[in-house]
Amino acid sequence: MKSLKIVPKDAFDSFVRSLAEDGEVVAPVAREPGQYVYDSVSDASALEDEDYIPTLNPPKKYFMPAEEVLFKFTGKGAPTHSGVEVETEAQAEAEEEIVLLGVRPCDVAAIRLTDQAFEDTYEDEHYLNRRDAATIIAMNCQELCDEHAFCAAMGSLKVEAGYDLLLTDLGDAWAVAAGTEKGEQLLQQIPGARDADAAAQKKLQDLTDQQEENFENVKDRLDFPAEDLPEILGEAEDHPAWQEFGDECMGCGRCNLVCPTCFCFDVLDEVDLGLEEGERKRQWDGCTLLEFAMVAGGENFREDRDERLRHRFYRKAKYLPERYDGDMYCTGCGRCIRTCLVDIDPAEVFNTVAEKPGGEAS
Amino acid sequence: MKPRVGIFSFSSCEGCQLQILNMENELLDIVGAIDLVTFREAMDPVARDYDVAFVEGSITRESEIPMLEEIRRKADVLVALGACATIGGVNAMKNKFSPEENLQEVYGDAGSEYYDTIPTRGIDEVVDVDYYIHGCPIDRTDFAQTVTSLLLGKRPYTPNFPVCVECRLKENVCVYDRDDDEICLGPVIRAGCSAVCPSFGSACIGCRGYVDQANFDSLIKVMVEHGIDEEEAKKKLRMFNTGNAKAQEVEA
Amino acid sequence: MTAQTDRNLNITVHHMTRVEGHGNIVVDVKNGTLDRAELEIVESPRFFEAMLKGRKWHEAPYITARICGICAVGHAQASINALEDALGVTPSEQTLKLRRLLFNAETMQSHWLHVFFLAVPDFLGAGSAIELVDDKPEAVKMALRLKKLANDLADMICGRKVHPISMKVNGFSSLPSPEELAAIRPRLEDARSDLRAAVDLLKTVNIPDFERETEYVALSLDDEYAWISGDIHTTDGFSYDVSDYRKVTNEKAVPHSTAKHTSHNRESYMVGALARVNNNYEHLRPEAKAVAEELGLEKGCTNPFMNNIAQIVESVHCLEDSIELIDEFLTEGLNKEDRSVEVSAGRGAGAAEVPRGILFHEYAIDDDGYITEANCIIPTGQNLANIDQDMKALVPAVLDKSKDEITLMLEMLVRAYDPCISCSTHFLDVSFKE
Amino acid sequence: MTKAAEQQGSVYVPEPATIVDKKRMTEEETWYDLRLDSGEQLDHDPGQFVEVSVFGVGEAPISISSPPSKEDGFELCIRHVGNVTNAIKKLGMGDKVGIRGPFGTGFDPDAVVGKDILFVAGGLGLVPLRSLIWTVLERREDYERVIIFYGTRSPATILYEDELKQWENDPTVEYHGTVDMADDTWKGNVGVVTTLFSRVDLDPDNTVAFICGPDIMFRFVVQETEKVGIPDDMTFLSMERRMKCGIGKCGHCQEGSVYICREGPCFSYEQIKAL
Ligand SMILES: Cc1cc2nc3c(=O)[nH]c(=O)nc-3n(C[C@H](O)[C@H](O)[C@H](O)COP(=O)(O)OP(=O)(O)OC[C@H]3O[C@@H](n4cnc5c(N)ncnc54)[C@H](O)[C@@H]3O)c2cc1C
Ligand code: SF4
Ligand code: SF4
Ligand code: SF4
Repeated sequence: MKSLKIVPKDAFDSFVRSLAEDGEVVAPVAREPGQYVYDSVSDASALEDEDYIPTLNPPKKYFMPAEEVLFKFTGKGAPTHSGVEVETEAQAEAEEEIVLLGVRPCDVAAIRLTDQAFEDTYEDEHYLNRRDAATIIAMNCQELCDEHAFCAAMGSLKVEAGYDLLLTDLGDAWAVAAGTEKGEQLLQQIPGARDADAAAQKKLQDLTDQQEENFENVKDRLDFPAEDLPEILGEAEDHPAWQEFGDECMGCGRCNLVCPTCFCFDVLDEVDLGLEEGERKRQWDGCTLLEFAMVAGGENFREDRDERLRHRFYRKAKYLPERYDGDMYCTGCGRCIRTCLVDIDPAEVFNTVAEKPGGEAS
Repeated sequence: MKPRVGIFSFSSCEGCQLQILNMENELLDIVGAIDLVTFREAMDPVARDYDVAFVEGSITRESEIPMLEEIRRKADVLVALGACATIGGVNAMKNKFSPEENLQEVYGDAGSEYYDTIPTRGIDEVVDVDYYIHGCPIDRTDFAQTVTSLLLGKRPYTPNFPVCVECRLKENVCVYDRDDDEICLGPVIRAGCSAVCPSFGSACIGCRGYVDQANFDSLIKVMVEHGIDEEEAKKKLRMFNTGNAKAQEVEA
Repeated sequence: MTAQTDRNLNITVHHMTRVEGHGNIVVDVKNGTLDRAELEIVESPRFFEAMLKGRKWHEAPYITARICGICAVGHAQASINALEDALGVTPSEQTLKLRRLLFNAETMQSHWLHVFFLAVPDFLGAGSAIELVDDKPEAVKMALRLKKLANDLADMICGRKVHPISMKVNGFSSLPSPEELAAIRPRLEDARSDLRAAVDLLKTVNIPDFERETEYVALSLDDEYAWISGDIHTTDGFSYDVSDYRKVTNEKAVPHSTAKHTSHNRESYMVGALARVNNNYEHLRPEAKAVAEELGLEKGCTNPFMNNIAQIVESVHCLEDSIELIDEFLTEGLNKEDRSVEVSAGRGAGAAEVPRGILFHEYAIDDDGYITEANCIIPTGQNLANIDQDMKALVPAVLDKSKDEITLMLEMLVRAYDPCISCSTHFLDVSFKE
Repeated sequence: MTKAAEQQGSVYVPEPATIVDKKRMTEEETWYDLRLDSGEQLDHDPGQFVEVSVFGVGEAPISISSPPSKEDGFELCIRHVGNVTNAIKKLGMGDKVGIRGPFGTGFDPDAVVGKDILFVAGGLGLVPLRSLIWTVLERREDYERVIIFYGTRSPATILYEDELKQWENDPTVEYHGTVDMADDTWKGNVGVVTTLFSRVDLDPDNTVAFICGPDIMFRFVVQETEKVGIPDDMTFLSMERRMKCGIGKCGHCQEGSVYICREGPCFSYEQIKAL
């Protein structure tokens, strides 16, 4: 049984302050009204922001930065200088410890999904080392953040794993549940934490029921259970709606870049002007971008915008779920909808292609 | 042997050459890696043969054409430097008037005999161009990257994705989500500038030219939703992009 | 004068190097008599006035910055000043100070580029700064360090010195952070010793001994060294409001130049660092005055070659002023301000002292905010007539020298003005036919 | 599990390797013999590939062309088409490249013991197949017939000419070559590779086909194998996609639920149809 404690808010705040003194603590903070980013904080006040909506970029940036050096090389590596030594130097092994505070359920779900992809067969130590150095203090959502999110429909509202600690707001105190061994240990260190009494248990149960109720209509954002998506998409390859969505789409890649479960990247070499030092780096990439699937000779396996857009949705809701035990690679966080200038909304796309072109449901 | 490099200039503000002079940290490395034989803005000329020619500026006069052709003949590699050369740049905004109108309206009767003027165009409308360094002005790291690529014998990296990509990588608040009335061209404009304009509170005005497969219809719709009319939207798209073939797509 | 009475001399320097833009020097001496001494401007005209017509008011600073890469900040500012005049906008104290800091950066970087990289090679007998890399590596590195500092300061404020980004009507669209300000301050302090070394270097160079009296024109303020505001003053004792700039410039077309020439009280006048020092010497900071004294620059100097020295003096002033401004920002903080603007039809003129001298922009705007008329008069354009006059005075005085020496001297004279030819041809006085 | 998967440290850091021999094969292709500087063997399966780095230029996936039995290193055959592949062209004997891999899933020679083996190679497609062909020939007695079809654009673009002669003269191998466009020197077959199907009688019940070549070629070849009646699960292909990592992370080569670099590049036609 995982531990559950009750921590008065001021005690929790001093706990966060002490964490921030020892290392980096980051949480969603408003850069402008309604525009949140994960940034360094020194206390727990970010948890009290009632206008919160998912951050511009997901917390993934702490495990897989937008741009990162894979390794450096020295020595004249250039092909014009033959016969010289090349040294490779891996990036720093041990990463700085970091605490992610106030991670919402959708992002907790996403972190678990990217963990799974980076652990698959070949371990990506760049991601996983940073991931190991991170502590996730998650926070339940009692109400829907905005009209774009559809987490409950994608099954990512209820967080069962992927956090070290999970907070639920009891008003003057936090209910803090441990999700991992690391979380258990941390929980023991919080001064002023007490065991949950019957009243607190009851309140927690009420909140859970209330949450269920509050999110009831969010489930309706999809016309069918999310688990049906792989099958539905399997039959919708030639749906004429793809063309229509493709005509609207600008192929700008914003949806990919802000998505917490997109993890594709491009790899580039850079060298200094003396041609003696260089680095290989990777950068976030997006499957909606024109050259994503282009190969030598210029052949492009997804030449048109509609093909690329379709690929993105298939990857989220068919290809990766088929690969990973049915796990949906869309959490319903709504980031791509908020960023898309032509309002392409996955839930709406899925509902549209689930209908037979004639109109009746498939 | 170090490649002999010439830097040439046609109609422009010379800001791209200046960007090269402004690479203070790298300048000595550049001078060490290449043999700079012509760079009028910074030095007296020493030689007339070169392997690589960087050409700044657009073609606006009949008399510039043979000069450019001569450069092309001599250079093994010709690189267009900056928006004037790559896409026509702001110079091409004058193309909305006919050459006759320009002369008459701007110079009056007195001036017309001194100047020949033709519709402004990027240099690839006149000669073959091997590589492009985009931007008004060029980005300094992009120039360095191009030089190292040429030294390594690889194709310089030219992104074919829009500014939005770099803007999201930097986690900017999108111009369209800010409370000013700016209109951003980021979704159809080629990246490579690290989204510098949106990052400094402004909007992308399109200096690096259009990406391939730009969806003008959708962006114009977006711009109209954000409060400008269609004509104004097209005008914005054309600010830097009148002098190249793709400009016609905006009209269509 | 020791001119050889029967000498024939024909000098043509095509596309002179180490200046911005394309210009030719043409000198013709027949039988010892000067027939022609002119700076021909051969830059292709770019028709900026046509470009501006029908564009929205707020696009003017972007478009006009592209007249000239080296004066981009100056054009943007003159354009903004004209628009603020036309729209009746009064920018905040903070904005004005930040603009001044930006102008300090712009002036320093431009002056240092010009003095160290374009002019000094002449004094040291080199074809370019690149040739100096082997001879005087420390001096070159120092110059690069200074220039980079000024560039970084400008980039920090406006995003990019060549074609600035955050300079807007009624404020800045992004502000430097306290961390950035704090980080650059020690670098500015360190620059004092570099600048000291530069002054010592300049003390050793030989500035040609040539005097010619002319009128000097600059912006002036009562209480500070003027860069972005003030009235137009001349050393012949005239004073005008900026909106009356045409009374000073009196442009006329000349056959040998795509740029028009200007004149006021005499055949020509001079603008730029020397003109500013001659008008505003008393407002220079004490550190700058000390350097002026050391380098032999006095108020009322009539040697155009001393313009380079005036540039160094100004850069000392800018450096000290920058440190003071940054300290103010660090204590008072920089705050995001409301930049909103009410648009209505109007006409406005703006001036700015860019490194090369006084620059004027003027626009008319209609009710929808579209530009209907534009005019712009560039410093180099204003100096052209004066350069011609200087050449006419200089050539007879040095006719005993070899052709190469005369040519070099003429080139040095033109370069001393730091001419920005790419600017000078791009605006002409035009009203549009509807 | 391949060696790379067991490797300690970053999977993105290549191992240094040295070019010990190289030979120009055609205008466009060069053959290379490489050794890992560690002295270890790649330990690959036929059909697998490595990621080859030229530092400062980039990385490219290249099939391993030598059979696993080759002692001392491995061979590649590279067509010079772009940044990395042209940079390699400039390297000489003794020069270093970086190697990661072997990656992907190759062809399994054990699974087809006792079968008639048909190889269909188009152009550069011979490179990955060559590894398997030699493996099969090394244990010739394990298989029934061995039939090789090889088509190229022209006589000038034929790869591994010496080895083709060897196969042609080998009585246990039925070798058939063709070119799309002949020249004066060419005495053999003219026409696309599918025309070779009419030259042999294939037993649909006991033949497995291994096909490798450009995308467009394999579409036509599969029509032929289907016509013959070779079942889809007895037809194997190697696919090419854009690849940046080679280990199923970067996403570029994804087709359906598989990453070509990891579950492929070798697939049965049955698997491909499902993608
Ligand atoms: C599993 C697998 C096995 C392979 N095996 C082999 C093999 O054994 N031998 C072999 O030779 N190849 C093989 N390939 C193909 C090889 O990987 C590619 O040819 C190689 O990746 C090309 O890399 P590059 O850096 O040289 O070319 P790139 O520089 O990436 O360019 C590739 C091509 O695209 C064009 N191009 C790309 N971008 C641009 C642009 N912006 N503008 C203009 N043109 C552009 C180039 O002209 C060039 O033709 C294999 C591929 C795979 C996936
Ligand atoms: S954000 Fe919208 S317009 Fe851009 S690629 Fe994604 S779906 Fe297309
Ligand atoms: S696809 Fe959109 S809604 Fe789904 S996880 Fe990605 S960003 Fe969020
Ligand atoms: S600010 Fe402009 S470039 Fe940045 S994301 Fe928005 S539209 Fe794209």
